[in-house]
Amino acid sequence: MADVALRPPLVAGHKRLAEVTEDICRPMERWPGLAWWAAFVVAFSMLMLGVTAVTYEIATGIGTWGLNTTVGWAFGITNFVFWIGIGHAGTLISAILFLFRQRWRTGVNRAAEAMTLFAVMCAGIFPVIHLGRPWFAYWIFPYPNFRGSLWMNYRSPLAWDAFAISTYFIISATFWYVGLIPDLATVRDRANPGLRKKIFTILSFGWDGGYKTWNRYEMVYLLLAGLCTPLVVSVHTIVSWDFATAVIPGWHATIFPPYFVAGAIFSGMAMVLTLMIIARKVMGLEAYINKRHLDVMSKLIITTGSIVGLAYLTEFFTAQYGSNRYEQFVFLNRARGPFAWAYWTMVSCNVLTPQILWIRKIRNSWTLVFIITIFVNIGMWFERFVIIVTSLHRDYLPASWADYRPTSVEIATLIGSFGLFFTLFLLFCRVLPVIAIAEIKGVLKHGVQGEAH
Amino acid sequence: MGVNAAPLLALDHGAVRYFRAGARLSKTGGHTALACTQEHQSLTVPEKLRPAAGASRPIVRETTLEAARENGGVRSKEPPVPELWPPDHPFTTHHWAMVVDLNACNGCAACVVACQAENNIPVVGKDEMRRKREMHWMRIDRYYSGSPENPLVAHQPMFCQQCDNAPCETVCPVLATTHSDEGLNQMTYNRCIGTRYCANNCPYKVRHFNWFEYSREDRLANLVLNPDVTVRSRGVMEKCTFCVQRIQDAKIEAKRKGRPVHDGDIRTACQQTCPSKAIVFGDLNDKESEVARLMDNRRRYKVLEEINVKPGVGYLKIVRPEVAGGEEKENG
Amino acid sequence: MSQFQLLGVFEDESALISAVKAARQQRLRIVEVYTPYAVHGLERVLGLRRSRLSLVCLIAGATGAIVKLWFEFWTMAIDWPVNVGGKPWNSLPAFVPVTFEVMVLFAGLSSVAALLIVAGLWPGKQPKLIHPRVTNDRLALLLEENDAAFDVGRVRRLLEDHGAVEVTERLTGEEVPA
Amino acid sequence: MNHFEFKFRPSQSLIRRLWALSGIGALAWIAGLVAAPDRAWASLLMVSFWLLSMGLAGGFFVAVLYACGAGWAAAFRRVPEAMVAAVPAGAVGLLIVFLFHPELYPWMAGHGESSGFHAFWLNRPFFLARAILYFVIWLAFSGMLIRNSRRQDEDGDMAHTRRNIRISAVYMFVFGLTYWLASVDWIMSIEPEWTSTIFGMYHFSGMFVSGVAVTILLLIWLKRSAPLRDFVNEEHLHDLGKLLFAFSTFWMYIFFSQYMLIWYANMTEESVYYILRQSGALGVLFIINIVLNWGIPFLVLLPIGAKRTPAVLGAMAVVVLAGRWLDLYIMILPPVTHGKMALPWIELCMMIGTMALFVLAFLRWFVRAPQTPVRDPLLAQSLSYHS
Repeated sequence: MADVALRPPLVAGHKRLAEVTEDICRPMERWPGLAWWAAFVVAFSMLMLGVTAVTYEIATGIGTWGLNTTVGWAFGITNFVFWIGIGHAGTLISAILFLFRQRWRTGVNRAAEAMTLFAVMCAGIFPVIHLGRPWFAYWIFPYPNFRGSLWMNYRSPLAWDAFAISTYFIISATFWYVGLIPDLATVRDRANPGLRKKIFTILSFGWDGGYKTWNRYEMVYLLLAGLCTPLVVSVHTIVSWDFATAVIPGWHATIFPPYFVAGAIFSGMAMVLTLMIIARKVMGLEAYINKRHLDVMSKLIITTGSIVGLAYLTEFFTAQYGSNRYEQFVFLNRARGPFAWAYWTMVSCNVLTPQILWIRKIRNSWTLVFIITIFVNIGMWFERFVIIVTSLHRDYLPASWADYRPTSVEIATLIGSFGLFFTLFLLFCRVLPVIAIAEIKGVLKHGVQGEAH
Repeated sequence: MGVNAAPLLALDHGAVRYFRAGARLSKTGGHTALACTQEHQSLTVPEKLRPAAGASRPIVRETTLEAARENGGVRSKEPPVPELWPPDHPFTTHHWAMVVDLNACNGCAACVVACQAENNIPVVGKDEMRRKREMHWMRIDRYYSGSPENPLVAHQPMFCQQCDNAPCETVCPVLATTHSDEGLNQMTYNRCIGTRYCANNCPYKVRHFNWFEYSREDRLANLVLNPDVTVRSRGVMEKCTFCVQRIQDAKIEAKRKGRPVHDGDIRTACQQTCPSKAIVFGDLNDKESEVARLMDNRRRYKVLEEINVKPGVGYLKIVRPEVAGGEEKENG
Repeated sequence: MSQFQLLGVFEDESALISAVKAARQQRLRIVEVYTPYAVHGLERVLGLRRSRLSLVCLIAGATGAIVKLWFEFWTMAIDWPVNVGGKPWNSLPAFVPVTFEVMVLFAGLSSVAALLIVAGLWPGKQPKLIHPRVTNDRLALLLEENDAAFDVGRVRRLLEDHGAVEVTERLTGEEVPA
Repeated sequence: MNHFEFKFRPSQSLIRRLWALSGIGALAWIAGLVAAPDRAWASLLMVSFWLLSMGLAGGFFVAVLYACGAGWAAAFRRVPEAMVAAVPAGAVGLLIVFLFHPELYPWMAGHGESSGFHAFWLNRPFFLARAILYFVIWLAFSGMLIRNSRRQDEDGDMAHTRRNIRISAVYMFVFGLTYWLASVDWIMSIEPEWTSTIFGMYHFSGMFVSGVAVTILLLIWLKRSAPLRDFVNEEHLHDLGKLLFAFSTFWMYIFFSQYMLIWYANMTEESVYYILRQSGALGVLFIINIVLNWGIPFLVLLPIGAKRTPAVLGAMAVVVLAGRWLDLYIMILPPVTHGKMALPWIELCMMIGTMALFVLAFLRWFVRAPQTPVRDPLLAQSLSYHS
């Protein structure tokens, strides 16, 4: 009995199998409501603003961004790392928690995986558009060519990045789609004959629920989860190496790999919560996304937030402890230099704000957690900004120090990436099951009868 | 800068008169941002950001005459720097290098202009200058020391240091910047896709990026271009090449004559123009060359050699009558 | 030769599991079980082997890693050796990240491809649903006559005793009306 | 009180043998003090740090189990709880080094100049005060966890579990901070000019993976020799095997991150660390270190069956432990011996002695309470656990 007291049921309200199907499929079979259309129009307008900005930038030159000789990366790469980080929580929830048999993940994993895909798309755009000559972006891959022996540089972290991001996208998409197949079949079998049925027939690969297939399917799902776990760690590690391999003080730090991974999970978890808190209200999924998710994910936010805070402290401490004057300067400059406002925004949003989640009352309030996740999203954006810009703008030679100020084109591009993300997410909510139907059915009884696993 | 001053000139007895009496200055009430490369290169570490490990940076170094003359002015042999990488990239033919005598440099910037003319470096205009996007491959860094009332000025010509362990090269994903077997850090413009990682990872910040298409189809203006040097397009990185066109030219000439390249055959544009002969270029593998001799000078140091990038450019310390704080001083 | 088949339809996984257990005890031939979700523990009851797809994953991953590591070394040190920043020709630490990514890519895609092949799934395949609600809220057990002693009535009763809400008779390969 | 039935007494002959082994370690140390004092002192630091780390690994493991509400491990939680007994033993060894052989730390012996924060942080009184503070914090937190856990045996009150969950959450963060600082203080400052920001994380990974390895070995032993026969099953070992596999790989990840970044930038002030450790015979040990800590455990534990076979799992635990020893050896000894390799008889004998001492300390605490938390609310779940 104690077990039950410690672990409330995963799905509230004693749902039956058919009810689960009904609850999850109904929203996508109705014509969208006014709220959806309003959100879609806003998101799509943001996307169009971004498309305009990027078109202008590519047509005119990357000089339309506020970069200069000293600060060669700023807004664009900040956005890239930010979005990649957002993406990581999806994989964490779907793969790592699957391996750890955290069954609460089933309520949110589908949406989180979709979020991963869309965030990786948003992220993937930035390394391409920030190039001086984006039309040659494919040169980063080793393709056979007629110029003789012309390969690319496997020693460059940017090359690692290209492989990491594309692998991450492909494998995440595969993982997501494999998880979708049984649910697509469910949608197919509910649909009346017509175009919808035809489309879902193509998409569902002829799934018929046969248990031999389920058995193999489970194995492949486990394998993919096992592969995604080191993959997600490797991706943000490689992103951190984009900086840590450099000789620039503030970038060259051995702690970057675990620090970036923790930060990615931290920001991603916050974004998942932001989205799920909205989605559950708007789409009426209160039974599937409940206080337990709120509680566990809040705890994950405190944990990862504290690891990130510890990493800030480590960097600062080690710089002052060591005897490298450039290193020491970079951290003093972060805290007291021209970008001190960004640094303290980062510290207060990422380290201080999440600490109030220690209080159970706050952790149990949808509104307060929502507000905190927004702060974390802002803070994590600033973290990347601080790392990239403050390290570059004042490095070794004081003579080459410079300032950086974003232009309207850069800001429009950032808004556009949010537009792309929300447009895709809104479309996803309309056309595909946002909750993994088959998985939720598998854990329906979990906790209800005190079943031990 | 960027304003046409010609209307102020007057013709006086057939000659141009460069002065004019009766000018009056008055406040216009408006503001304009100055486009000036010198100003923002004279920064020093602000008081409140001074780290404990050393307030100044060993970028410009000073010495006394006695210290410079010790041991006949020849530096003592240093033990080789321990390495994690195996030394599998020897420079068997030439190893181009340069030495700049900071004591001789008076900051006239003739080298900057010569470099600009030689290498078809675009003039980017006032607006780009304000954004700190000047394209000069060579710049004169200016540092002050001493009291603000009576400061000592140090000029330091700064350009690509042609590092043998170049941090810019390893990070380029498309092999657009690589190392030649003569020790040159070379850019392949048409392979560059413009990630700008090389510029970020350059500790000297001497790489310059074509933020826009700076070159124009202007048949008159293009007559000034040097036909031996590529005109770079938008979106690619560029930087000092040690006037590689002149190196190649001298090598071909020497080959044609069937003799080795002699010291002094190659003179870079900056070297050629320097009125005080502060810049010396040559082959380190030629032990008799002037550059090899200067590399052994007691005053020679390399900027940021502590991060082990192995710069190919040496600087000779400034000699001062007395140096506060002992024999050596680090400025920055 | 078409065989006689019996399809028991259940509402609940525990009913299905007990029916499967009983059917196996009575040595009835279980053609297939159809479920809307992966019922845990059913593979043990059915006596299914662990899938060997993990072997595909391992082999593909190892192949990907070895091939890629060799390729990186070949391009960087043999085919076109270029001095980048004085880094050694054999920059093994720098070759590891891409090797890892390619390993994961090979392993993941091969496992899924192998699943689709062995399970006979492909885009646009027309599903042969045994029961229209089997992807929604019904679990189905399909039994087939295996010898002359196969008594339809007895088997039907067995299924019903274990909670089948619906039992239908059919022949092998018979289409289900939509 | 029925829980007295669960009492377990190790045989006297075992205890005697363990004391004898510890004696060998002590003799080796004394002999070392005469033959090669620098090595003997460095070796004492190494074994004490290992002993302390094992104790801390036990306490941290307990905290993680509570904080995550992990029911599966409740049945054998007394094992990591009793491992904490090594903390005071290790602390004594460390204090002996700090008090009687400050020459191990160049900055304490007054070599080299330092200023600013470096001087503030690395001065002897503050250093000793910090060390005491860490010991007090660790013992206080793990002590509270253990006390609550044992009290629950008496009254079966759920409140103890709830209280421990709260304590664990706080302890995990406090531990992260203090263990990082302790590793910087005690190990990194042997070479005060060298810094690496990942150093704390590196030690954390090593500590945790070897803690899991020790837990596995103790479980296998206690399952064979009766006390945990009915409480530990294949499933528990399987999950510990997964942890061993995962954290061995995590160690590799952290190791690679540190090595690759230093190798890549090739800055002298950082690379001296690895140059010293890759020269001559040490270069071979450097490779063996990777093989032991990751290569062998990874390949062997990859198939699922291996994690469920006690013999294989135990062997891998031994390999990982040997790897941890080698890792500490490579970290601590080369700066003292200036990279010269000698037959490590002092280090090996002291290693055996410390292992024995660890088991003695463990048993001392283990026999004080029932070998399984008899009235823990998660015990039933743990006993019927299958993955």
